[in-house]
Amino acid sequence: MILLQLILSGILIGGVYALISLGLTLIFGVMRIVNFVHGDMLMVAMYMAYWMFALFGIDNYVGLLVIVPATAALGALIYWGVLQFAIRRSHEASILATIGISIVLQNAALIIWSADYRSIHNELSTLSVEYLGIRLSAPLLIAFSVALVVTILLFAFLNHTYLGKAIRAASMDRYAAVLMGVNTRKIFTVSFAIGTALVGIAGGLLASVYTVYPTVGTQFLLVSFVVVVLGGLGSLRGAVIGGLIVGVVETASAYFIGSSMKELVYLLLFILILIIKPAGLFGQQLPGVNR
Amino acid sequence: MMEAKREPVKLVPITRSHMIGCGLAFLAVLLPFLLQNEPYYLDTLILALLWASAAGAWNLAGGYGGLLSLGHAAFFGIGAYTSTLLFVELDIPPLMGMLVGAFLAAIVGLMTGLVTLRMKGPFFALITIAIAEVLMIITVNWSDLTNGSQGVSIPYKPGFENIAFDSKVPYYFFALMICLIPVFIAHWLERSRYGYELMAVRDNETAAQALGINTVRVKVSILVVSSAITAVAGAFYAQYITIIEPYHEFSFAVSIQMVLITMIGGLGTAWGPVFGSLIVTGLDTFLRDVFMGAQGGLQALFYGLMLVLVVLFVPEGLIPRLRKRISSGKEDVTCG
Amino acid sequence: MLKGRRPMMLSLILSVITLFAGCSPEREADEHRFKIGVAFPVSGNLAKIGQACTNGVEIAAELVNEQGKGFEIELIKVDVPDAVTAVHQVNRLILKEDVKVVIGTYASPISMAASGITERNRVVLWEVAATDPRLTRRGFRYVFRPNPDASMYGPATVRFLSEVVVPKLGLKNEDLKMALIHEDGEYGEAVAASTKEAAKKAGIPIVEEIRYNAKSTNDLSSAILRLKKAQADVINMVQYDTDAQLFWKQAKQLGLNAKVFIGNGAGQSSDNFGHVFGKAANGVLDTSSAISINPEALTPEMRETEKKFVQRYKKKFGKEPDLIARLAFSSSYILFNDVIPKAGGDDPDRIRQAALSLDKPVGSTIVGWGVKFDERGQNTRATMSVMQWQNGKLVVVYPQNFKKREPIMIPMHDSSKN
Amino acid sequence: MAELLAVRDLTKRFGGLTAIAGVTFTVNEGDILGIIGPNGAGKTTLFNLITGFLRPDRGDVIFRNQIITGWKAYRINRLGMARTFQIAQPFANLNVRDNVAVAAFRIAGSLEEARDMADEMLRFVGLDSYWKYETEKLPIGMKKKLELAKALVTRPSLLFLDEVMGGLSSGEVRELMRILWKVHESGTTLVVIEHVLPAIKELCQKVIVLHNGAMLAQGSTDEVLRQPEVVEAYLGEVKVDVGP
Repeated sequence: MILLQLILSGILIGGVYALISLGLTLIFGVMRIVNFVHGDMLMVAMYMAYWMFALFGIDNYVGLLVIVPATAALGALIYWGVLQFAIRRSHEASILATIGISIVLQNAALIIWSADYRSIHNELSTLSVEYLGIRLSAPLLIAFSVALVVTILLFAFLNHTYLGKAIRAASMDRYAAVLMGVNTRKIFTVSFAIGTALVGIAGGLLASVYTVYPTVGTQFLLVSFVVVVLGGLGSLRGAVIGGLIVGVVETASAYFIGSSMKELVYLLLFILILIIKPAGLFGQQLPGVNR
Repeated sequence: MMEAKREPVKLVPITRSHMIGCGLAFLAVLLPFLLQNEPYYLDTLILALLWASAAGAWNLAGGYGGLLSLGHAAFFGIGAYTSTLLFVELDIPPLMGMLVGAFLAAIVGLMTGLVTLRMKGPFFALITIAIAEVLMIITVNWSDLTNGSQGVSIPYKPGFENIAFDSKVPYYFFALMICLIPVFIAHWLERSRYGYELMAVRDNETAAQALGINTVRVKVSILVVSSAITAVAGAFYAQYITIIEPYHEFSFAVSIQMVLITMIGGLGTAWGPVFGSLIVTGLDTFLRDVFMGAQGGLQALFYGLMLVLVVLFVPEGLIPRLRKRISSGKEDVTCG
Repeated sequence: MLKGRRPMMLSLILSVITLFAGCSPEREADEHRFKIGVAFPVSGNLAKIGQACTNGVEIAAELVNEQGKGFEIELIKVDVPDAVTAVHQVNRLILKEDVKVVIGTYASPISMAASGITERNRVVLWEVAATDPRLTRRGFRYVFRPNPDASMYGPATVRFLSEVVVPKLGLKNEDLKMALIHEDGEYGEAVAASTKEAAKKAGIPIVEEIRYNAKSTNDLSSAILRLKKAQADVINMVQYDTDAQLFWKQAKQLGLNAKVFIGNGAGQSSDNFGHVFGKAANGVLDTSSAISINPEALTPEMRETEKKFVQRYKKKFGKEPDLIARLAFSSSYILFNDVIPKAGGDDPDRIRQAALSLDKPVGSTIVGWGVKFDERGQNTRATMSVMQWQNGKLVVVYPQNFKKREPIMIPMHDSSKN
Repeated sequence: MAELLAVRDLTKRFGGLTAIAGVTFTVNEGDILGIIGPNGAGKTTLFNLITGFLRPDRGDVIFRNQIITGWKAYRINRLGMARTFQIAQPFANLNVRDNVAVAAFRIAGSLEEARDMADEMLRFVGLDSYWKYETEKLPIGMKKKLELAKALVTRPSLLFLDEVMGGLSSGEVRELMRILWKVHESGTTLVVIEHVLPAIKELCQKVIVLHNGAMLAQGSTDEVLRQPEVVEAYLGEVKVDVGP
């Protein structure tokens, strides 16, 4: 019973991780950026959701209609304004550029919105669904199901639209893609925008679960790195399954070993995977990774 | 920009580096006395040198070895904790503890190197982050040994062997000594077989192997050296700040500090970290003076902006850029 | 040769200039103007609390300055997000701004680092927020803490449990099962330690202890499931804002029940807790320094001051002062209003004498404490109260002389039924 | 003529396809052996197997009567076997001279010595006036020469050249030929992968023809090139590759 409860709770939170990681892995797969801005885009999205709720009483789920395009635009702007130049340099350059932007965003948020903890509270946020003594958080259930839908849509997009195919081509072999006449600059901008939009969705969904504050993103960044590497940098399928695995491992280890040790467990798992199978569970060895 | 990146900065005729060394040495010895009645700025300088040592240590692996570690805080923390715990628990003077810490860090560095051999680019970066995090969690939870998240505060017992002085000047010279270690190693690298092997491995592992270079040995050994020196910096930090806590000593921020400083000064240049640290710490101090009491975060905001701007406009770092400026025209050769 | 030297020299001069650029005029010799350093973390993770503290201190200085005591307090504020910055910035206050008294610092590592510097330079550290017991136990001469330290939480909670809760539930201490859940930071650890010790003395069994990292935890369901399994009567929480909210949300979702939920400052006494949960927060208890106690318990003067403070704070910062702001105000007010006049200046040794000679009865601060420092600089009359969320407000329910309302909802009704 | 290198039944599979199937041959001191064959015949794979960049699934590599099968590349190089790469592999952040100096350091005791050796070698291959260049700026011809210089400066007794002439102008080819002859005269044994058949004809007394990973023929150059199956396997290519 308790085990089932743990697994289900784990899968729920895992779904959240998966949703956050999808964008991260997409961005990596296509342009080989380890994107440290990702967590802060989550933060921005959560703030958007919060303010729409606080000022106009717009429910955070409805708010997604605004958040998604907004975050996408912001993502495109960041890529177009900074990252496209950094990529041309080196791994160091692009990684450090994203770290720099992350620092800027966090402190901008601190200055603009102050360090106050903001949270959306609607009747939903303490609600849960009970079935045979198993209780599941309502907001997380919603987040999970949305994540599911989004993932399906994303795969459909990548597999059945020209743009999607171009993105996949670019992520498999950039140079071949160029030869095939794919406009990489455009592709990169679009995929970065999609990546941030994905995390934007996550932010909108989580705004009613977590408290919003300038550095909230960092608490999700590390775990989403773990998820992405576990699943294989650049592998979307990997991100989903990796997310669920990490979610379950986390809840289980928190229950059986101790809450303050749970990070230890999944970090060791992470290191182990990197040592044994650097390509991750589903990742193919990426040419771009080996400089 | 592009040719800037490829400018052969690794090539400094010895005479030049000597001159630079002399000039710096002269100024370095003079400064504390210039700042005698400005102890606050002396304090700033000490911090600058402290970060310069850590960054310099990172630069050996990151700049010369091309190992982009984002988890050097791990070694920093090991240094800080080892010397401190030995001092507080067993009353072993930090000067000794420093060496023990360096040794431990070297071992951890060795293990890290051995497991990350085949990892490149982002994978190496990510695993180093994870290693630092793991050490942090262990330190927090192993409270019998480390006093957990409450951290360890160091009793103030002046004395050379305790690296604790009542005046700032000795601290300054101590920090100076430490930050010169990586500088000298870097100079040696730029002239020695091992250094050339290292740079070759950084630039092209396959080609290096084809020339009979044992790439594994080369990479692991530089990581070991780098870790050890980082630990020394960490130990000095502990003695100067007199309180250590896992959530800061092993933090990502500390790792980034080292990378940022090196990037700004010049990746893979002997003096880059020192120079970069003077700029970063100096600017940080300056900004804190300007924004004193103003909304928190402004100065951190600038810090981040600086990082972005450097990556965009001075990717090779300031020292190579300046060098290029000075000697442009002469060294500028383009294919006919 | 020159080729290489010039850039280095250039750069060095450049950086030295950057170093000196921050030079500001020396302290003007004005006998009736006292520079007081204010060092709180106003950026980074602790920014919210640090800002609240700074606000409290500001109001205190304003009020005192307006009383025209013949001297003026000038606050010099610095941001100390972590220990290393703390050392640097406290050095700046002492060495550059030449202050003799520093008010700070909230977080333990910061206060420990700062106190090291102040002590060495014979400067007073007036600690108005940090609760780390070690701070006043290192034999420092110039460290004073008007606030209670972490070791006072446990006894207060346990006293309340055995005096109020046990009789209400008609149990004996031995049957009152208590479970602990606390963040694994220095605050959580210290408070938990004192609670365990006090509980042991009182014979209250601890049936479960759960530690978690407040910074990186984004799911507490496992912890809550363990608590459910433990079936404790009392669940004792030591949490910061964000994790306290996450915990309470998930506790409701997973239907965690206990007869008593009691927190220890921070999370449960934060205004957010009430804002966010409204009705759902009702009944939650919180051991802490009193946020607003029964006016009857205060001296008339303090009643006045409290009103002024709250008005001024609302006017200036557009929101109710939360607990931490009140504490910062109260404690710095003691310094400005009582100690400095008594010492006739900001000379550290005179301040020390004045502080030690202070002897104010309970009720002579807006949070209800008295003031009597022991040799170590710890205020021995800093008392803890137990408060409870009652329809959206946090009111004092214990001890007798402070309480505004009677404690309600003991035992708390089953949360799964709302 | 003493036997320098012997390859016995060397075999390598990549998943399904067999890249090298039981290749056997020997190289004597002073030989210039040519290895030819259409694209994808497995020439470069063969080099990688011999020089330690790939582990064979079966068979042996014997150098100076010592079995070195599966040795790491750098150890094999230290035995006196150097190689160049089909796609030049310069050290991007080092200039031309230091690229060679890295290799020279295998022998040299000090930086000065290494740089002198490098300068000498650059003079030998005719890059001396470009020593300060950044490698990326070099045109393909010079990149190939740099590859050669790096390999040569380690003073190998056996040198593997992987299409050093590919993509060069006829003038450059002729110049490179001269250099290679000099190398050979100085007592270095050469194994050459080449598409430029005229060059092969001129350089090599013996050739091996690879086809789909298997040895199609081996023997003296003229005979082998006259064999019908070789011509057939090679047809098309011959036309394509006969330089102007």
